[in-house]
Amino acid sequence: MSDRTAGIGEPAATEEKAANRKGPGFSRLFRTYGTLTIFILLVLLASTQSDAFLTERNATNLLRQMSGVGIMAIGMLFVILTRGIDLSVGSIAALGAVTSAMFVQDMSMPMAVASVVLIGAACGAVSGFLIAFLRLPAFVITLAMMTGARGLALILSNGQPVMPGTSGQGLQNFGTSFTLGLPNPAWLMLSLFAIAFLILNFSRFGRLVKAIGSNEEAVRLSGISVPWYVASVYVISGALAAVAGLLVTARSGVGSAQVGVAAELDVIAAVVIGGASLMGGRGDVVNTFIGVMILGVIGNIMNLAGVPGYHQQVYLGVIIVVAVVLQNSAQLFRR
Amino acid sequence: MSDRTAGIGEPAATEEKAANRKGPGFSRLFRTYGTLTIFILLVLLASTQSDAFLTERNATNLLRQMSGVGIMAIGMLFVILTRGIDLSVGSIAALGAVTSAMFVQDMSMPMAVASVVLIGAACGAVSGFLIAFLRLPAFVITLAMMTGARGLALILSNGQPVMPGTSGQGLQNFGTSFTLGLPNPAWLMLSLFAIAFLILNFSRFGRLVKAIGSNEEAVRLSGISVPWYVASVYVISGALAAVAGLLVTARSGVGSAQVGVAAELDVIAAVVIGGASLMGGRGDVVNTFIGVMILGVIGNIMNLAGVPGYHQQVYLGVIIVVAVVLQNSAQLFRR
Amino acid sequence: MTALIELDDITKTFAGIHALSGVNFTLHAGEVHALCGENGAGKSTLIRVLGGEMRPDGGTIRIDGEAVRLSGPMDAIYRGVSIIHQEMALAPDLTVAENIFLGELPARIGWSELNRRAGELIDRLGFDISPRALVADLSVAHQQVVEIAKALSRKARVIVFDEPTAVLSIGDANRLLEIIRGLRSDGVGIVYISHRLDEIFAISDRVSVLKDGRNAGEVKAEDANVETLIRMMVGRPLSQLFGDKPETDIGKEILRVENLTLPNGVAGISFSLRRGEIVGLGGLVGSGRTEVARAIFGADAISSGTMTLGGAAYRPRSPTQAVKNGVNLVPEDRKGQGIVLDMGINKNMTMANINAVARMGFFQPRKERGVVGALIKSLQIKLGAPSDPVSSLSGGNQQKVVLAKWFHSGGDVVILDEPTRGVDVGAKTEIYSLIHKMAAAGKAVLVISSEHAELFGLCDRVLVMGEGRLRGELGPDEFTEERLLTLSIGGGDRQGREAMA
Amino acid sequence: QDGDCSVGIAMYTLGAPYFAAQAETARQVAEEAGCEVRVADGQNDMVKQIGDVEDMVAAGIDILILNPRDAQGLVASANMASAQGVHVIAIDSTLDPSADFITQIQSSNTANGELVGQWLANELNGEPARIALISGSQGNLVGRERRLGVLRGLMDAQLTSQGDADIEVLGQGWGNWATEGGLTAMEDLLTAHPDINVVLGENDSMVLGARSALQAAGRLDEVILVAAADGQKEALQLIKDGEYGATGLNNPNEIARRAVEIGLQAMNDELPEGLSKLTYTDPAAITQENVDQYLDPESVF
Ligand SMILES: Nc1ncnc2c1ncn2[C@@H]1O[C@H](COP(=O)(O)OP(=O)(O)OP(=O)(O)O)[C@@H](O)[C@H]1O
Ligand SMILES: Nc1ncnc2c1ncn2[C@@H]1O[C@H](COP(=O)(O)OP(=O)(O)OP(=O)(O)O)[C@@H](O)[C@H]1O
Ligand SMILES: O[C@@H]1[C@H](O)[C@H](O)CO[C@H]1O
Ligand SMILES: [Mg+2]
Ligand SMILES: [Mg+2]
Repeated sequence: MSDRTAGIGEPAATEEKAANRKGPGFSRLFRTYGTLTIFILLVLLASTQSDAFLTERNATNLLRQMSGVGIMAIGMLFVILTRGIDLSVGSIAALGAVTSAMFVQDMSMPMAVASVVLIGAACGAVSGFLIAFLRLPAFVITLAMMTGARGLALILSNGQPVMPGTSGQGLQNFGTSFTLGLPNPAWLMLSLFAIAFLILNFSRFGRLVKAIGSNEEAVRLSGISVPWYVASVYVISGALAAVAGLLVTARSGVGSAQVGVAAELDVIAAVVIGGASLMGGRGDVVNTFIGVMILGVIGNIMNLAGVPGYHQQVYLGVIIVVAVVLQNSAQLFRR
Repeated sequence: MSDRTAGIGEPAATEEKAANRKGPGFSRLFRTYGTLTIFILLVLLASTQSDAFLTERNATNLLRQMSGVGIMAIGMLFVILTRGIDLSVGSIAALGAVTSAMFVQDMSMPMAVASVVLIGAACGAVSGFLIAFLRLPAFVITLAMMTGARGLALILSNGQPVMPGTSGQGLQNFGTSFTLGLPNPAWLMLSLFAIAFLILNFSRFGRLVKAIGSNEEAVRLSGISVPWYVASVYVISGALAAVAGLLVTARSGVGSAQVGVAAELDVIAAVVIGGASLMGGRGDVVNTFIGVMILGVIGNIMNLAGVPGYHQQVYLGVIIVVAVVLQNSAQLFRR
Repeated sequence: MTALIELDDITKTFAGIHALSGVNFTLHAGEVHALCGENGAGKSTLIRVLGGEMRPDGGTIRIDGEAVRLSGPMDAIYRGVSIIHQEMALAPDLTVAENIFLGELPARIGWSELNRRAGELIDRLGFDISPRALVADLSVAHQQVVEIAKALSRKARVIVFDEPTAVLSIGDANRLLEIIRGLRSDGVGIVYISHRLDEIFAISDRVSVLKDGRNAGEVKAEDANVETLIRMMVGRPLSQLFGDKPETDIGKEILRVENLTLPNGVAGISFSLRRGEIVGLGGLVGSGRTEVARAIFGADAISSGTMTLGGAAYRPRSPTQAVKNGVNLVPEDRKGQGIVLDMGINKNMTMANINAVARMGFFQPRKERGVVGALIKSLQIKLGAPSDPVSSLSGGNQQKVVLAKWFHSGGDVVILDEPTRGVDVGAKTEIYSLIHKMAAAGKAVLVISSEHAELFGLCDRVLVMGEGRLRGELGPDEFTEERLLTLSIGGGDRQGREAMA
Repeated sequence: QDGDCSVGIAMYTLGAPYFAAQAETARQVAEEAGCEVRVADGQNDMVKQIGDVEDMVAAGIDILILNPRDAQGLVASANMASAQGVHVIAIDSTLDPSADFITQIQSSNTANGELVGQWLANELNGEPARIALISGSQGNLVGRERRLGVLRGLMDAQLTSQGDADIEVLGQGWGNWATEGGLTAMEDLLTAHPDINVVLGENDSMVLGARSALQAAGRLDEVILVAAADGQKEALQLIKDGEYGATGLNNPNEIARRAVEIGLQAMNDELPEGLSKLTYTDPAAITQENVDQYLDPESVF
């Protein structure tokens, strides 16, 4: 058995596979750059529709406008990677918006921010516990959290917008000013995306989150405590949603319980346009960011081009479909 | 196998199991009667909270109020059985509400109704085609349809309530009157549930829909054209959503594009509370009906008992969680 | 006599890969024609072509001498060709009867009629399964029976079995072979694919071998023996299937299990494992071997009993605790439980011991590359690049990745549940030598297998389970199929022989 | 002169007839004046509306008609637009007066409420008020002003005429500003509290829905219907027919028309002297007596 290394039990197939198979190679390529392609196409289209589009001011606007959705999309990406879904982000954002306006009145800024993040994380922990440890369906649990957190935000604020008062000036200054030419909310979003990139690609946590979405049982039988990881992604999502809510308060100067109604749909759409699969295991940070920007550009250009309100909704629907078709075109063509 | 012929029309029952294995037997029992148990508990609780609850009038209200959600839940059940989801039902209901008010003005009643149903079915067909034949993710496609159909309803109605005028009197008469002591909308819902029961349990179509959610590949390999079935469930869901919208017009006497905002969440919650699994293959008509009633009773009793608005949302969230925990308790205890 | 099926010069390529090139295959009524070959040789592809699930790129399919173009699975079924798949094609949420008639349910279903007809078919196969049972509640063996009943319901004249026994214990496998013999005498033509060569000889009239998508030869079963078949499959003789058992010192006892009782009927299991020892665990399907393994690994709950590990009390509440204590499990269901298919080979390999290649929760890429490289080398895994997804590997190599994972994690006790299921002979010998390496490294190895030859060739002693009880233990001098079956069935020798027949 | 004038209309929602009509009138008036118009639908989302304003300013509008989602939340947006030289007019919903804008045009919910409350007190004529309240959406400030306005007016009128007040709000339902919402809310209220004699809604749409519920229950005759606001034409028709009590005047078209006109004046440097920062439309309770003054079957809303 001297030559056991030479292809016993191994059809010469695998080497060939890597070398020759164009299909999956192309598909992989599109899976990686498909979102980018869609984005570029959209930008090209947009710049023919309005001169205002390719201006620095508009780019700045766009980044700032999408900062909330972007931050929530990061958390949602983690959740979706584990095959989950989080419908509660919009409501938790509302809770974050309200509590941040309340807390800055009596606490130091860092304490206030930390408390807001903690509240969001706690909401996420409740959902996460029920989903991960009691194995209840994420859709319904986070739907319940969506209802509950919104109710809580309304109760806390008594249904009234909460004015942070003069003590909230620091927060509002942060929310409305620029650093190195970019709005602070945009910086915050970009840094969180960068951190998420590092975590997802280079950390034990990120890798296992992805693995759990692909095959939870295999991960469990590798000796890993799957429920902790699954619960964690909801904690992250909740914390980030609260941050998104805090940003709204920082930008607008008022803490409102009406923040983020139906935001979960935008956020999920952005993540999926970014190529993530709701069946788990597939998705990455860079494409999620591009997905967020795609969604942003769609709305932005329709405003710039003066598309009337109701028609915007119809176009939005059509463009989302086109994006998903393109996103999946590699797969479609292969068949 | 002596008693093989017994239990006609009972696809799910297996004496073998009930007899031999207690764990899963109990679980099956709860899977079948769990929803009912939750419903009964809730009714008992409700009747202690308000004297008005156990009145004929209130029962009638409840049935009538839930008729729209109930009808949409039927379609959603079919969709969910195939592992899909339909977020567009609320918007298609709006389209149905608007078009029915428009059509009764110039068409005979049967023609108008048929046209409305057709429009809903057409929306469903578009989603269904994309989901079933191009294998695009249902969540995003129906999200796009949700946006698009709402936009269409708004454009058609110009954002204004559409008054069916005197020619719409027939529709309104139907919507507001009683037959044999029950409101007509309730009758409509109950008959549709009955038809769905027959289809799901006694027709090839129903069994294959269930089979597809259970193991699509198996169905495909049996030589069945899976995409047609998958597309069909969205057509059904769309058609039923349009009917639900028509009912709203019939009840309220105006066709409004605001009908059914966020209805998809109620509808999905009802189906899941009814024990259906979002992973497909599991769910039945009777429990879905009970799920709809559970959701209805929750809202109804809080209104009757005068729970303040904001708190209602928090309670609703908690009760949904409790229902899902009970629903899954068999599974939880087994572990 | 015209052949029932004639496949002539069939070619099929997948994006550059020649899965089949010019393959010929014939099948007559009333014969069993076996199809052999290594993992990835093209067996499943060939029968997908035959079953109308794939259109060949070239070649002719003749049924009853008439050239046909199959438009889809239904077309093949209509012409009397039924396929029982490697991955079972049943809908678990539906009943047995529905699954049997899935492709031909009437528009309006009459349940009593449907159940009656299903019952007749199951009776004909000699099984006692309620037509109204949910498939999800059936054992794998019974699910297999449903598949066969499904084929019978379609009045199939050709039934193709793709590795039907891979998930069956020997007892059930034997019952299946009995069914196949019955079908053959009814004039049905059978194509039989298996990696178990003993079965091939037990059942088939003719054997065709595929290698790299080409015909590597066809022989009459009575003219061939294991060696000739292996030579045709692998391209050269394979002197020793089980390799040389290296002289290892059997060391101290490491795991002791006493009176282990589980909630599902497994009870009173007591045994111990020593370092350097390879112990087999045999028995029929449902005898509870997998469940014992999972309980030791902390994957399922324990009702009562005690375990000690290295002398200390051991009662894992999760696989995490088991792994921390150095107990590892290679699960029986590779794709479902062993690997993350669409993740990189490298990432799968380090998953069970990430801390060795990470610091403060972040990976050290160089260290990981080193570990992965060493594992690939020592396990001789054939792959494109270490970062390719595991799904790009053949079954045998996938199994090696699972083994590599636990090689790397460095536990003291390794439990291997059906480690060579669905793996071709070549890869098997490599896996055996890996198992030897594990033992040589001082680990205690427990091997669960339904292939008796494997247990005997590999193990120092074999524990036998039956109906949730440990029925006995065989030393090397007692390694005969008869002894093993006698123990596992729990009756006298007569019953054992019957099951063998 | 096309291109010389660009008007942005930023509505916080177009998802209700009132706002759709308001935006439509503003558009018509601006287009008649030869302006290019863009309308944005904030979809009830403050963040979206902030973005809408940013986009419109980036697109180069001269006049911004803003119906703000939040009085505080849109302050920064209004300031930013003004700083870019845009002439900002706030309509309908309140924008905090600290913001930089020309004027706010709205109806006075307090004044309207006072009048409607008075009318109701007259109608009840000493009978105690047993009210089913149908509110719009939770946390909505306009709704709060409206219900409190009417209750205040009712209380004051009773005190004035009887020396005491007997007002009981038996329950509050939520109708989401919409007809079908009012219908469902009324069904539950009616079941829980059969003994009501007044339905008070925060807009006409919901009271119209409540009316259907009362009709179906055969209770129409015993109950007075009043809305705190709008003057929707369907409600006005019923008022004329004597089947609906009263509603507060909150004409979306009037508000929109005046806003655009003031915007154009500002652009042409023709603003009237002493224009105050808050412009209320004239308050009125529309009742059977004065309904002909307001009813226009051809109007959009
Ligand atoms: N759908 C497909 N797409 C791409 N390649 C495929 C596909 N199906 C099979 N192949 C490739 O074709 C070759 C033959 O595969 P096939 O499944 O027929 O092997 P097999 O002989 O059945 O192996 P095993 O014994 O492992 O089941 C393999 O290289 C495989 O990777
Ligand atoms: N006939 C059956 N009906 C229902 N469930 C069964 C049946 N047979 C087995 N099972 C289930 O599957 C388990 C099979 O046990 P287990 O997998 O541990 O056996 P094994 O000896 O490892 O067999 P295998 O060779 O299949 O791995 C049983 O405990 C039981 O839960
Ligand atoms: O004035 C409007 C309308 O009444 C609308 O229907 C709800 O919101 C108010 O602000
Ligand atoms: Mg195969
Ligand atoms: Mg096993």
